[in-house]
Amino acid sequence: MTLRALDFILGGPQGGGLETSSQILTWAFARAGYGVISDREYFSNIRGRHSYVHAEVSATGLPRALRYPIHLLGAMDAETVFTHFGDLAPGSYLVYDTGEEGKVYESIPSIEPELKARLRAAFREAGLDGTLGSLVKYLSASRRVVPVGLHYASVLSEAQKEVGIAASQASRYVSAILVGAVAGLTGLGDGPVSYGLSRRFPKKELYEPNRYVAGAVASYVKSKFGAPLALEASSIGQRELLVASGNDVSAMAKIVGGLRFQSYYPITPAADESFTLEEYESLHLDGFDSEVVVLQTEDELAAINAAVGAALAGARSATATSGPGFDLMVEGLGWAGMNEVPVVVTYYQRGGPSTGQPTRGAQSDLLSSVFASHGEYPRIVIASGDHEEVFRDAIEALNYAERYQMPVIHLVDKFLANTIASIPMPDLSSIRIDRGKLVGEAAGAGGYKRFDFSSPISPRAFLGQAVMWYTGDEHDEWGHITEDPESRVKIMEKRMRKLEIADSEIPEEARASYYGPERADFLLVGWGFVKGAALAALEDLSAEGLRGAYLHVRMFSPYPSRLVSRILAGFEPDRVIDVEHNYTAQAASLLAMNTGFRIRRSVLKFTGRPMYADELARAVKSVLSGSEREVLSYGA
Amino acid sequence: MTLRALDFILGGPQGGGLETSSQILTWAFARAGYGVISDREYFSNIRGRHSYVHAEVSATGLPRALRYPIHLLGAMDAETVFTHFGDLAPGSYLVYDTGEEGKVYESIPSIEPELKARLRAAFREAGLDGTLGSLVKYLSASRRVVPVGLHYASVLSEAQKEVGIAASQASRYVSAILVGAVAGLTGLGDGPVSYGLSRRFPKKELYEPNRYVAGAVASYVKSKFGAPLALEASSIGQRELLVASGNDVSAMAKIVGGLRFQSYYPITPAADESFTLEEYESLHLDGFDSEVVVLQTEDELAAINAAVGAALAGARSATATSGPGFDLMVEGLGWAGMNEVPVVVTYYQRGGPSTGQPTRGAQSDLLSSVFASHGEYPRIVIASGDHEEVFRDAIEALNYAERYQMPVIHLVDKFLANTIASIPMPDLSSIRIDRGKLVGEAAGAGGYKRFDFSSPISPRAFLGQAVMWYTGDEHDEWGHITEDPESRVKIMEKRMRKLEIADSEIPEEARASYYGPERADFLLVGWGFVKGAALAALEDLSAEGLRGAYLHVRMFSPYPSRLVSRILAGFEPDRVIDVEHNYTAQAASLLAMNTGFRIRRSVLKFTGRPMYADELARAVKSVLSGSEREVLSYGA
Amino acid sequence: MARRPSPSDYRSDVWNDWCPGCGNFGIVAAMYQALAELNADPKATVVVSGIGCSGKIPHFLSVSGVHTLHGRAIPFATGIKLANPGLNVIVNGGDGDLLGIGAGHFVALGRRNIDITVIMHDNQVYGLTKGQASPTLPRGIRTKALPMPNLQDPVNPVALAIASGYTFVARGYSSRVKHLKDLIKAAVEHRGAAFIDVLQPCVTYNDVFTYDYYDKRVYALEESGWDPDVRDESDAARKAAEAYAKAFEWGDRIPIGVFYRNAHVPSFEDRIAGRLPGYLKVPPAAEPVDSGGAPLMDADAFRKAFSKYIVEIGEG
Amino acid sequence: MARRPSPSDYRSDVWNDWCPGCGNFGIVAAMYQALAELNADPKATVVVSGIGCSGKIPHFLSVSGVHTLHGRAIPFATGIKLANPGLNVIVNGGDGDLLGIGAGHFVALGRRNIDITVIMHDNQVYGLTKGQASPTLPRGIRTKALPMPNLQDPVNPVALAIASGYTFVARGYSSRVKHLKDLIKAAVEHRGAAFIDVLQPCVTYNDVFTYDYYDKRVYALEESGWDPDVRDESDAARKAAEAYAKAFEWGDRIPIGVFYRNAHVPSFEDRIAGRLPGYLKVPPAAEPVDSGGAPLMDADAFRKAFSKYIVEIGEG
Ligand SMILES: Cc1ncc(C[n+]2csc(CCOP(=O)(O)OP(=O)(O)O)c2C)c(N)n1
Ligand SMILES: Cc1ncc(C[n+]2csc(CCOP(=O)(O)OP(=O)(O)O)c2C)c(N)n1
Ligand code: SF4
Ligand code: SF4
Ligand SMILES: [Mg+2]
Ligand SMILES: [Mg+2]
Repeated sequence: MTLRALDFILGGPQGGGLETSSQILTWAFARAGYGVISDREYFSNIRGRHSYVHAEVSATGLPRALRYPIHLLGAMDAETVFTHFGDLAPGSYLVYDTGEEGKVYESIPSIEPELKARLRAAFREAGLDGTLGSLVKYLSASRRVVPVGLHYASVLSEAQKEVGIAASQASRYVSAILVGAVAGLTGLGDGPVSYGLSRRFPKKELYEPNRYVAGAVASYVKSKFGAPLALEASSIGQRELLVASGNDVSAMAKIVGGLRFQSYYPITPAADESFTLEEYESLHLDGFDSEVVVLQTEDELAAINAAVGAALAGARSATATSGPGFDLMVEGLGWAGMNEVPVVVTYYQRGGPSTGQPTRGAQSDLLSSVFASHGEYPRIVIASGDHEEVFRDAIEALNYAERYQMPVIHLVDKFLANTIASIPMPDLSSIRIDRGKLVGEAAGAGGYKRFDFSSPISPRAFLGQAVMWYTGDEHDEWGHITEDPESRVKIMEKRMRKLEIADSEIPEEARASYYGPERADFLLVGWGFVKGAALAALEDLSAEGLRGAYLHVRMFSPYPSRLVSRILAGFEPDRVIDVEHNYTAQAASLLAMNTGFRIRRSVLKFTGRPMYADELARAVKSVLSGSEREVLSYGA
Repeated sequence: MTLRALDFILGGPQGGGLETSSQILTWAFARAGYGVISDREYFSNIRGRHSYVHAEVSATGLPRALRYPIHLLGAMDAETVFTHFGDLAPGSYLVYDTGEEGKVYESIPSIEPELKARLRAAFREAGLDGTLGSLVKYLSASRRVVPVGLHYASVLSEAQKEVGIAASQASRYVSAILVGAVAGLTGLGDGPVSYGLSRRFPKKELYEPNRYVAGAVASYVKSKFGAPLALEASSIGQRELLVASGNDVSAMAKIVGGLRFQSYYPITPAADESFTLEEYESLHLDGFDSEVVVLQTEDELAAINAAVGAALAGARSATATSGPGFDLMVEGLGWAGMNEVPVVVTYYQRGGPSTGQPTRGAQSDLLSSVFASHGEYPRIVIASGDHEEVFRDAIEALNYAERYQMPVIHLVDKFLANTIASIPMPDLSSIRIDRGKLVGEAAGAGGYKRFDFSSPISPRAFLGQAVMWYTGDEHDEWGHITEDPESRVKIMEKRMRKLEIADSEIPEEARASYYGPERADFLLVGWGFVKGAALAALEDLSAEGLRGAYLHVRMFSPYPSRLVSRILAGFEPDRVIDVEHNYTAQAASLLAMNTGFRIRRSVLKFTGRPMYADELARAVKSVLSGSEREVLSYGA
Repeated sequence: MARRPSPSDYRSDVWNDWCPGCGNFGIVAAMYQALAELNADPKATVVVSGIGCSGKIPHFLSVSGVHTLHGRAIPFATGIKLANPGLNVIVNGGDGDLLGIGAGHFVALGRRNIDITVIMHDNQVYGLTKGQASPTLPRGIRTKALPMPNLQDPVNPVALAIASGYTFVARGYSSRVKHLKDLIKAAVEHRGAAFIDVLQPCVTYNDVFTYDYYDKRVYALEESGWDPDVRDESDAARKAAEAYAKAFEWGDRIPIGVFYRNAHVPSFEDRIAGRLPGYLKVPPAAEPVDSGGAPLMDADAFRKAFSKYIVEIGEG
Repeated sequence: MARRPSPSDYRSDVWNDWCPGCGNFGIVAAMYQALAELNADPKATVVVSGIGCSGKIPHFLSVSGVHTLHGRAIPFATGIKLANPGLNVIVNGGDGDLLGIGAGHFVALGRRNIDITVIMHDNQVYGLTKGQASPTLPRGIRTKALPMPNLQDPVNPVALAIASGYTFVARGYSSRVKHLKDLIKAAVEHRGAAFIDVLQPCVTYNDVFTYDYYDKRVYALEESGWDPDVRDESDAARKAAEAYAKAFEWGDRIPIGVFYRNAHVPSFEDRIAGRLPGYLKVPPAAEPVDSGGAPLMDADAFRKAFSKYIVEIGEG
């Protein structure tokens, strides 16, 4: 019996090679034609705290959500087992280090006190002595978990002998043990595994020993267990896949979109995008040249204002940040709005408020970004729901900014940013670059009015092409200060009219999408990374005969009010369920503000961990049978 | 025939003594038992640009709004007449300097180009030659305006002779000319005028010559015109009045409320509050001691965070700012929310976006303050509608902050901040100081948990009283970082529950007030400084048989949803009219978000000038006869 | 402009609403003159200002002007300059603007040595908000609008600029217009971050540091034989330390002129050019981003550039 | 604590999750020792930190701790200290925290000379965000996580502190724990703004400025006969200029110890006390604000205090 999809978790200490295992396996599964999605969870810590990767591999499609319980847990250390044993499905496999069987959870300092307290209760109830060994026995006996015990030290000392890795470096090969164990249990072929390894370790000195370790473990496991978690043959039918995190997809898209300037101040989970841009700052392929100034500023105040300055000079310009940094950009954003500056802020949402959960996900910055900065000015706010949307939206953000001459906030959540997914290669031929109304050097001739009132969107010249003025004060057509009340009405209307134009030009279908049968019995309303879980949960529910649909909101300003109202009108008010990664149901608030429809039921999660398809499906059922508010909290 | 109320404008160059005239007259009218309200309009400029004071004096009540047209214009210079001649009612009086009759508007550099363009059109149409003289003649002939021409230079040279003021100082007495002219035309007694003068000029050397000039002008005018603008005897029946600006009222209230620390960075129109606090930083009267550290910081980032620090140490603490400064406080506010810090931000709204109209009024910072900072945390947002509300609210803000352990934003608008009004003496005996749950030194004994989960509001100890921790990261009961998902749910709920407690404890009647007959035909919904204009307009409309009511929203978080819904339910949806000083009807958006009721009709003003009772009344009539959106723009 | 421009060519027709007699008039006059003598292309010259009385200056000039936010002129200027290094970028800011709320950016610009000229209007007060103490007002001084003497010590702008790494550091005086004009020219011509602290009497709020005060005390460094130039790179630290010490001369004699100049530090633009070979020739602002509405990057280039992210499905 | 406290008394039971071998361990060890030797009251001691690896330090100490925002530790500390000058307030921050995003506040604290001790964890990188260049990393250096050599010049923390007006300026090294402990004690005992730049190897990201690098180069100023103290007020400028120059000594020999100390500048708290007579006795944090729920101010006091705003209706 083969699987159509597999969910597994690999865990270990931060900095201990976990990412390596996960990367190799992702490449390997993709190489073998499977779809993969994997979420990385980690503490705000550099080394030592527990980190894990939760992945789903699918033979039938490109997966977009994760599920519990899992089929397989690969543990680098005892803490991983203590943390995740509850995630294991009956009949699932647990790869662990038999050398750690004597470890007691109480003595592991990196386990947080709250988890320890829960472990204490659980161990007491199960009558266990606190050791890893006792836990493994218990899992095997009472939960039908199959222990795949390996003595990591022996495996490695074997490898020392066989391929001569140095004793001091041995711990670096624990990642290969996990790779091997997963390959063995899933029957992943040698070819894909070697492919994954060779991408990770292009140098032979590293590739060889890693391949040796992985290979040895794989054959041992396969021989002993017989690839019980083998996937059916892939029916996905792609020739190639793009395998990347949301951060990287955004960076690639910005380069395709003609970005020329990005300023940033490091912050999790935004900074990875800028690092990737730095990596590609200078591209000279035949026929294609692209150089991007990527500037690390002294703070986010500087980042936004430098990006705005660069935009004034004519560069396609952006910055990327997350909550705390965005807060510092608020004033600069208002200046950009006032001065009709095309600038993009890629906003990676993480858990708040304040420093909050810096390495965990959330969707709790919607209202604060839609209403950021005092006073009133037009802005576009887009939110992406998956990697493909990130690619499109990152480019469209640059287009909208220049077309409507206003700041664009592109919301991405940490889930998406750090999740690695396999997606089809983007279709570049369908992409347009829109720079909006430009006058260029022609403006230099007569007197150039930057804010010419004759139409809401005034033709734009860059600094250097004409003499022009800008000011954050209210201004006249020339960009000079004016306090005249009648002028004020005119320019406020000119500026705000641009949003109406955007509202009329950007199809509402591009701003909200409906997924589901024409007549469904209930409607989930969500945004951002909820999309994947919602669609997956709906599939699961429809298998149980519950016909639901999903309304995915992709733009919050200008809000697709007509379309959303129309869709909502097709549902019983009590059969509309808001699904979000926050506490206060922010998107539902905006929906109410824009349509007058108040969604009364919600499924919310704000633990910093993503929503899993299974828990969402369960919660939806509770709501359908009367619950008003379901708060999810699954996931370590 | 005497007047029940008088509206007048005094105008002149910024820095030219206008405030002096206005102050003296305000005191004088109040002294004579009249109610006064006066709004000052000025450019973002130190010297030279046109500034004016628009005042209403009432014999029958304490006025709360201004009206056009005016009965009297007192002009220090020709620009004032060019700017305001259209404001004059038929039969009104124009005090001006005959020495300036030859002045041509085109040659006055401080007149903005937009106004010049309008003057050009108006002068062309009326066939005038551009001089002040021609305009005065025209006003007199075609608009029944009574010119009160005085040769200011002669008046002053007379005074030089009579009371020996130095020629170089003469221009300083132009303010006294205006005082005299207004006193003369209104028949204001010598007593009140001398009282006003003596408060402004406690030193004899200045008092005497000013009194001479004002007296001479007053008798001349009275003799020539016979006090045509005399008010009827006051029927207000107060023994004493508090005459102060909103800024000053807020400062006084903070001192009464036990403020101990205020940090600020100068910004219009907030800074005046802090200057007043500085003036009263050390008060030692018998039986009453109050010392306030008033700290001018290097920026608003420092201001909010220093205020938060002071609050942690136990001081009642606040900061005051306006739009651009508030933007910089956003991150700090989130930290305060996360850490349950009682801190007050007095937020003086001015025209935005960005630097906007720094010295003009607006109510356009509502949404950006209600949703300021990423993530979700509870906050209280109050908005005051008049000087008496400012007094109450400034104290309640300090109370709420400590009672609910959360940041409180107190919204005041520039109109209110800079408007001087006469109000009854505050009733201090009705004021309570509420410090919330304190444990004090007792906490030092055992281990103190700052965020004890046993109730949403944990007893508070100050730094110095116990060992405790704070962090902007998500934390446990001790204030130590935790990333545990279950703990996260608990503490998010603990924090957010406080807002529900506030919602249940603070009577909705204190958060929204209904003014009007039990059954009215239409409802105005407003907030902040709209209150005065709305109530005045309703009076005017009811004289025309239109029975309206006013719903005044005073708290936006927690929002008084039940009460507001109940009131709205009593009206035809099309008879509900939103009235605000902004473009996007922000309070209506919040109302929709909180109640699902979308107000479809609105009267908005965003020129930076206050709403006048007369224009509001007219606009309401237009709306009642079908218009959906009225944009007001009266006022220079 | 074919003919040599005159200072008045650089004057806009916006009415200048500074207080009569304000020291800012001397600064703007020096700018008109310096721009004329530099034969500055008005389109290619960008004056970036903060918020304050000083912040209004771009509106009075007929070159491009960007009147930014309080304290943020330097970041805006940084973005403008780095996006188009061909522009001549001059920052005008108040002392509050640059050394109070903007001090972090002030330090950062020194570290980068971007080819930007910063002209600080040093009036020791916050002019536009009505005369509060600015970061350059000495402790214990009580100017007109202060309720009490100033509690904070001043920062020394010249010393801070040197400590921050500016490679051209000078002080001017707004009523020595010709001298100031020469400083501005030299600063603009210097390739790197240049700073001029301009003593600027505020006639409305500063009744301590008045024209009279400065007229009596100011002397030109160059006339006293001061040599600001780092002639040999290895000498930079010593020269900087000397200039640093000199910066504190204040009292009966107040030096104006160039304190320190080091032409040996590569500008930030040059450093970027070391990484982006096309940078100076085709700067970001000018580099094309599309070809007739299509992205420049086609599927092929995408595959080459991002091969790292592409997995071809196959067997090994 | 009746007995003399030991360093371990100042240790909290929160697990310390810095990388094994991190220089921060030396700093926190020095703090445990310094607090013990100072016999610091844990309740009256407040450690205020920014965000970064360094920012976690309060959680490892059993005195009160306020872990604030990136770059803002100084403003928080300012509010805490001014509200209750009786507290002993110590700021710990990263180099990015204090000299990058927080540089404006860093300068401002120097100008105020508030009695706060600032300990900077100088690892030349942004530790917690994974090794980007911090403001103290020299140009051209490429530490482990950098894709290219650093483009920006470093700021010299000691020099900047002197230029900003700190009255106690020192440098320590995290693996000279005893020496650092003595510096911390001296800084805390100094009445005024004290700054210690602590060289702190980041074993994960900084492979240039390592233990090895410093161990070879570091020497103690006090052993070389350096006299940091301003003995006579009039000598302050000269001493400061000398210390400023000394700050740039870096290379084969790197001085640690006290560079500059000036006990003659009144602390900000003393300046406030000059305006608020009760300030030091009953600080704002302790001054009562109500009497049994009623405001302290009654109608009478209100009338007296605010007579300026009150108009009695009458005839003249
Ligand atoms: C963020 C922010 N805070 C405060 C202000 C108010 N403000 C306007 S100008 C100014 C100070 C001006 O002083 P300075 O920078 O010295 O310039 P000057 O007016 O003296 O030329 C301030 C605080 C503002 N515009 N923005
Ligand atoms: C406003 C803001 N921007 C960015 C960040 C992300 N961030 C966290 S720590 C850090 C830098 C840490 O470097 P440093 O201050 O040198 O401290 P270290 O970790 O090296 O001790 C940054 C940029 C943040 N928390 N807040
Ligand atoms: S306030 Fe001072 S700096 Fe501002 S314009 Fe007037 S004189 Fe000049
Ligand atoms: S990253 Fe560097 S500074 Fe941070 S804990 Fe690790 S070694 Fe220390
Ligand atoms: Mg200034
Ligand atoms: Mg660091």
